[in-house]
Amino acid sequence: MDILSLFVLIPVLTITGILLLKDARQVRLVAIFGMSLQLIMAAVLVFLYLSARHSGNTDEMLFVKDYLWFKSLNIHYAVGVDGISVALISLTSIVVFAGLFASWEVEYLKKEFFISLILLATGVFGFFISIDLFTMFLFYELAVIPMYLLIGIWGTGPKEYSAMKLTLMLMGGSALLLLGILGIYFNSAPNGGRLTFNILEISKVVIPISAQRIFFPLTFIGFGVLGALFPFHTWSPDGHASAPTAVSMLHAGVLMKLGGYGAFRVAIFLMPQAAKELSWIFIILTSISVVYGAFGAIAQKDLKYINAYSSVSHCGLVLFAVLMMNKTAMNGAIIQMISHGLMTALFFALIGMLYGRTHTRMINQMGGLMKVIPFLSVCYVIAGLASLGLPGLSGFVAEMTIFVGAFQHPELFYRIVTILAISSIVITAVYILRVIAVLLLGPTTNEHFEHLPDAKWFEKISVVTLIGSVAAIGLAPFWLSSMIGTSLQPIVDRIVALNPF
Amino acid sequence: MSLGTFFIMRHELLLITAALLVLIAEIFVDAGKKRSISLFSVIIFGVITLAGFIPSPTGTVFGGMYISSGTTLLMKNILNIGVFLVFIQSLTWLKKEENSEKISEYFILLIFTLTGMNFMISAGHFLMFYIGIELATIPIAALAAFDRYRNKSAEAGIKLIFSSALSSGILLYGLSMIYGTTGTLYFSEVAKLFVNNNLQILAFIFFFAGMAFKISIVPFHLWTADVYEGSPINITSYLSVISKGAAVFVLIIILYTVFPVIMGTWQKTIYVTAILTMTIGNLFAIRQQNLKRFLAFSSISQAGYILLGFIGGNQLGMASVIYYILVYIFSNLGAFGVVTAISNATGKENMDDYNGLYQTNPKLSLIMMLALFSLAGIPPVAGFFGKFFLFTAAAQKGFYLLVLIAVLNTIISLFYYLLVVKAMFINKNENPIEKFRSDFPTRFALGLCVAGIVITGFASIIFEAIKNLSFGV
Amino acid sequence: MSTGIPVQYFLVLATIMFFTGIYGFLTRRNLITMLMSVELILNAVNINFLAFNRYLYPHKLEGMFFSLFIIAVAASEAAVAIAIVINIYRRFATINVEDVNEMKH
Amino acid sequence: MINFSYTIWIPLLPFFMFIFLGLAGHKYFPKLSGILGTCGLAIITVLSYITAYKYFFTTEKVDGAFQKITAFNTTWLQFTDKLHIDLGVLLDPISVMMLVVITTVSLMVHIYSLGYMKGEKGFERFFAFLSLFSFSMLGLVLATNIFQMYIFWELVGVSSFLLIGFYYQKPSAVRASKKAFIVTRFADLGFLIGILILSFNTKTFDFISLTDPSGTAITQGSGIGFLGLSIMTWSMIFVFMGGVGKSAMFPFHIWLPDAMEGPTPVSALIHAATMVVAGVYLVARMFPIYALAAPVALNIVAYVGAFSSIFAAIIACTQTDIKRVLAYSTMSQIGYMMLALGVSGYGGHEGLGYMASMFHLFTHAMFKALLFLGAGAIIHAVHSNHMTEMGGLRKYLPITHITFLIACLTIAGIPPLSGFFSKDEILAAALHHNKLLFAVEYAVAGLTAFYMFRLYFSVFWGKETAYHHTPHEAPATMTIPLIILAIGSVLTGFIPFNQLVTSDGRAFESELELMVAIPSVLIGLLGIGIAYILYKKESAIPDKLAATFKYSYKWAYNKFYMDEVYLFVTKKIIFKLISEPVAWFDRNVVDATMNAIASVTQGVSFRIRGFQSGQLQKYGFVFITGAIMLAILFIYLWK
Repeated sequence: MDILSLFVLIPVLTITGILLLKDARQVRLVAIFGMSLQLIMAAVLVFLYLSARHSGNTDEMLFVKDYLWFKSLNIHYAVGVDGISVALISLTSIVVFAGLFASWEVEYLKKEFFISLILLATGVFGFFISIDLFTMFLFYELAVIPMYLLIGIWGTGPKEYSAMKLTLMLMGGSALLLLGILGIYFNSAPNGGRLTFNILEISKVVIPISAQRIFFPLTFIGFGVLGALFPFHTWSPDGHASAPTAVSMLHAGVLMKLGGYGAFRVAIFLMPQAAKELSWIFIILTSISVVYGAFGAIAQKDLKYINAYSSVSHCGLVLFAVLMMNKTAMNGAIIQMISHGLMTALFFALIGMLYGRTHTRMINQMGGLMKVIPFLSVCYVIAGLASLGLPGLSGFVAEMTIFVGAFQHPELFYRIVTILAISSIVITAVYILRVIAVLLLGPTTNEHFEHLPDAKWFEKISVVTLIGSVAAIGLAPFWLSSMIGTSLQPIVDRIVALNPF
Repeated sequence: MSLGTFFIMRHELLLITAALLVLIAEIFVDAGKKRSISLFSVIIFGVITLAGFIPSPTGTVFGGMYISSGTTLLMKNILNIGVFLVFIQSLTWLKKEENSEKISEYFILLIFTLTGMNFMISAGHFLMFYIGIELATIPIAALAAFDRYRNKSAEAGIKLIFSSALSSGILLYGLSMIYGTTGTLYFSEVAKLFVNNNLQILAFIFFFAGMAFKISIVPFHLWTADVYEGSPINITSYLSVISKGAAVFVLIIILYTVFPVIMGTWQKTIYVTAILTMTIGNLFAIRQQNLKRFLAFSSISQAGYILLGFIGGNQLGMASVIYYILVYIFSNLGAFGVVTAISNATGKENMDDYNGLYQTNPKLSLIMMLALFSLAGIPPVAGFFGKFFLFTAAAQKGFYLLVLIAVLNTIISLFYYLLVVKAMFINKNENPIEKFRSDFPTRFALGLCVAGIVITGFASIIFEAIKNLSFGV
Repeated sequence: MSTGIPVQYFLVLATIMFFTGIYGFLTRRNLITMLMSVELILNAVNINFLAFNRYLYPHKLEGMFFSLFIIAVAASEAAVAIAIVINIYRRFATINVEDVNEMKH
Repeated sequence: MINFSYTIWIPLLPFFMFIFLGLAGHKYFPKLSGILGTCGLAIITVLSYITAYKYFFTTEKVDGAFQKITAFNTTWLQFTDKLHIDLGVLLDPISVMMLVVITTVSLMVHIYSLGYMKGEKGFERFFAFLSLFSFSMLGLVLATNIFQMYIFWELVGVSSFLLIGFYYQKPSAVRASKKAFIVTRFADLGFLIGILILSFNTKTFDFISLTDPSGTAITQGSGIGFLGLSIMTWSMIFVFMGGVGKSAMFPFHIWLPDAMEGPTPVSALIHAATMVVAGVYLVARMFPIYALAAPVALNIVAYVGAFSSIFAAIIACTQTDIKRVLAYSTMSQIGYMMLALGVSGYGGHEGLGYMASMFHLFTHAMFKALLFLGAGAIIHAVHSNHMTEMGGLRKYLPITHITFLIACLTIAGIPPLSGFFSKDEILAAALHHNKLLFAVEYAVAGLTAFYMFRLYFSVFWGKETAYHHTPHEAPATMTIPLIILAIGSVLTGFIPFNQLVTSDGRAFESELELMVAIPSVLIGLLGIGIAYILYKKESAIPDKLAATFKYSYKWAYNKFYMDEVYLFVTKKIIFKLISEPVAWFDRNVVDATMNAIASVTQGVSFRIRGFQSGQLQKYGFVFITGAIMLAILFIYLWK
């Protein structure tokens, strides 16, 4: 058994364990045990990865395992990780861990809730470890579909509508993606030889440019839908608003990263020439995402909507940076994924906790919570500051890497667009501060809020884990950045080799 | 004709034997114990199903009118499995008082239709094909009208028999023109003499229309929904998987072996009809409330996806089609199994009745969800793999646009499958269907379906075996 | 070999019969009449087979046999159809096809 | 070479203090936090003084110039091979000078706060934030590269935000903190863009290589052009935008007066002595580039500074809230410093303005902190901010009175107090450079004397006001810092800045120019005189004057309606014209399109249901038609 497959196996075993439980009260214990194990595994993986790199292993992917699955189509179950996947796997473990604690108090159909949640996580883990397009796609869809039940059953508000919209739009994305993957597959051996789904093998050949022109947009939009690419982002506000806390956390925190990761690992890595040719179109779209999401957030009144639009903006930045196609910007994109994953999970966790106390998410119905529930409020402020890119927290590192990288683009157009994108940080400050000011500061407006209880221990675990991670990245970004940077090098080399500037 | 050649026809002979045994049993069993016939039949059929997997000689009989090859054996075995599942599922229903007199009829007729299908699949000559198709159709019409006292059942019967008569008339007219232009009805010779003139294209289209009727391809599908809704539920499931599956097998064999010359034409035909079938099937399915009718339209759109495997004329295409039929048998029978169980227990067949089902009958809901997800092509269940291979087969020949339309259609289909899931899991209901425990056969059949849905996908050996037995143009 | 009547005549006759059958199938409201129209279609096919066999491929008998089988199958088909029609009459008290439409949309 | 690596502890100590007090202070030692924070700061103050001494007096000069010493440097984040953010400590004359300023004022404020904030809710939080601020500010001035500066630039912004909003239950404080943050954030956007442009062209963030007069940044930077200005000029203009925001220059000054909602010690520390001069420091830090490669940008600096100083001075004359008067005075004085930089040249006597600016920065920190702390003492005693509710306080608050008077005299430029020297240098530099600017500054000098003494007389003299309870002198923790700072204000003027802090690190000779000094003293005295007449005793003249110049007074009183302009831009344009339409568009166009796809599908599904009519013969018809259509299609149309 290789270490990577454990990342799929542990959740599956956890699900089995939950299924076998007779006593519903132990469900969350088993779930948390399983996911803590997963978190430890992630730490072990990071350690193993770093030590392997340290000992001079310069392979593109480490811990590669390859099992032939469908021989006739050359489909393999192939796993392997580089620094990027390791980072994202760690992110996922952390967010899932925090998410479980944040959903400690779920009572309705508890067993099913945790099973669906972990199933979702399984898909995500599987996606990140896969280096075979088929299994990648399989895990991708596996991660999306539990969302329907999670939102539909445990959600709030117009949950059926939101769940349906979210599922269908994401599946629409994956439909395009399927086409893109098939296109890549059938062009994976232009010089004869065996067709393959293996990313590493495909990266050794050059897909004909005419095919790239067709399949790059399909693949990119396919992943882009999940990455909230304008104008395919509209599932996000409704979906997040209706989803239960842990689901919002996982969805915004992890699932949306699948989009960015895929766009980068599949669309751009495998089809760099078309990516370069067509990047201007998508750059425009992503810039719109970035600015538009931020402006959209200003006008919202529902906390979750604010955060959803903010996610649109931040995730837009990921795709934006990826399209800049240089190492620094891509590095920034990955860090942004991790950073946004953590802080948006933090946001949603806090919003869920606030909602659990005040029973409203409308900011104008709340006020002065700082005095009543200082712990949660302070955490909210920290999350906000991370989101608006305060140095010392992860958002700053990510955004600055993106901006510096994007601004190194040799063409003026891209630099000007970058400046537009940068302007979003001011808008972000506006809506974040507005929320903090209205929600937490000022006098306590509603007397019902005078005696709200502050965070319970499991909420504290959830929140502190996330804040700790955000701060760790913010304070010492170098190891993360260099871990990602090393792994980006071969990718960037390939892109540059195919697209001489 | 030596004894050995009989073994070539083993499947058909066994089936006929089984039918006769059931008939004899009918004579000797006392009037009060007729129900034991059903168990007897199922056991016999189970034995036949298992026997089908025993290695068997291949070759031709009747001067080439009957051909048995690895492919046909595979197809027959797949159908056997499906029929076996249908039989088990129907046990509960047959226990009902109103059916006690007709148990043997049910089995005999179904076994005969299956025999007809086997002959169709193994046909090497259009006469054999024709006899097979009629043998496979006419008894089903009688079965559709099985519930003598229900208006809908009679209506289903009449619609099926008249539509199929018309379609076989058209098909025969096409065959007569094939005969007129080539002078032969042997598949192998027709393939050589076919030259793609206008008359032959007309003949082909008429032939295709006849087959399309069986597979319920748009625009030849209109009977489907009414017949599915009106027939007894087990007949519906039989129609939707076995009948359709057999027709798909036959059509793909004939397209690949008889009409390779006009491949360009039939590709276009399939292109057009596939798009129509998927889209129309889906559009109609969205609005359905009756689950049988709902599944009818869903099966129409499924037929559209299946056509994607045809279009390339490649080996992968045939493999994916056969594989998909196998998956489809498990998935659709899983869904129908749940509908049957609930219908038997409560008589309810409407989607609204399923509201809140998960609260009372979680296992049934889960099986239903799994089956629907498989139909929708959601991983990790087998339907995902099936659809993926179908699309791959079409993409291999460059039909990317068609694949795009197909994948967009899967979104619509996902929508209505999710409607059922939503009804079961999310919708609230004051009076949900009461908790009940189904009897052993139902659970056994559903268990088999679930195992099939789960295992068929992951176990690559199944697909590889099918792939090895498939062939291209 | 009868030389008097050219093969085209048979084919034209068959075509006319075929479309008459289809027309009848589509327009007659009585189920029995519709069944008769189907028989017309099948008989048109029979004529086709026979004519082709006799005129074009006189050395083999495939067409002849085929039409024999068609006749046999048509008979069984008619038997089942009429049985169901009788049931329809019992249930609906009519054999007008337009009234048999409980299921639609 | 002397080892300066210990200097890394100067910023780190407050950082750990912040973490420590922030995490544990609330629970375990709420009372002790103040003492702890103060002790921490005392340690680094001592360290700073040692550093200053060692730097200025024991380090060898190379070629007669103070060297830039990188005492510590570590790569924090690698962007590309050449571009990386380092965190480190850069010692040069201005950073060492700033160390002294910051730690001194900060220590004073800490001590002062022990008394001022005693018993406030959130006492420990206050000290934690102060530590955070000290850390950020020190990190800012010690930055080895422009990106490090930007990092700490943001951090001082957020500590300022936290401290302004310290009384978070007071809506006005919350509003003010939000405003301060957003306005400066907007300006920082410019700073960031400037950094990006700069780094794109020079491929480095490092100050030493950027500001090397013979380095590539300066020698080649002026080449590439865009809209008629060189790229370097553009980047410097953008960078200056950051400085404008942080230093509350026109037009980003509007946050500063509102920031007075924070506790008074905070105003003294952040909004008078240290953070607001960060903009000046930034320009000074980048000065070689401004002077040698981007003269247009330098001119902009000068004019912005001049305009801000007179603009603020005029407003200050009309305000009645004593902290707001001081705030506008701060803005005006920083305008002075900016102007001084703007009129300076590089190297030798040309760099007189640079030296003057730094000099003024130094002296201003002392006397303005003193003024604010004095104001704090007054407010502490009277429980009001408004001059109209004060009067005759000299009897009740003797120490405060004396120290406040010293500060007022200093800012008015009365010799031999420190303000006289520094202001004199600035005027001299302006005179040599641009007569117009000189005239403006000369007027401002008079106005400054006037409004400061208007304040002084109204508070300590003027009408006898009846107080609810008798005002009493502040405790020793508060008065001691006042006295120390007063001494500082008196003495710092004699520090030979031209020997220590100059544009190129080399000492130059400058002497008092009597042609400038005498008129400036005179106009200061004139201002004091007018204030004396108007405000020494209660009189009706000010009201009459105000009535005479009704409109101009009203404009000035309402700060020339800048707040309203901003309100209009934010509320009406950003919110109403952009955000709401965007939100509307998102719901009703983008989202609606997606929903429309769904409803169209369902609509089609409903429309075509008649197709499935239930009529057997229609089915037959469709069947036949379908077959025939297919046949026609493939025989005739698409063969």
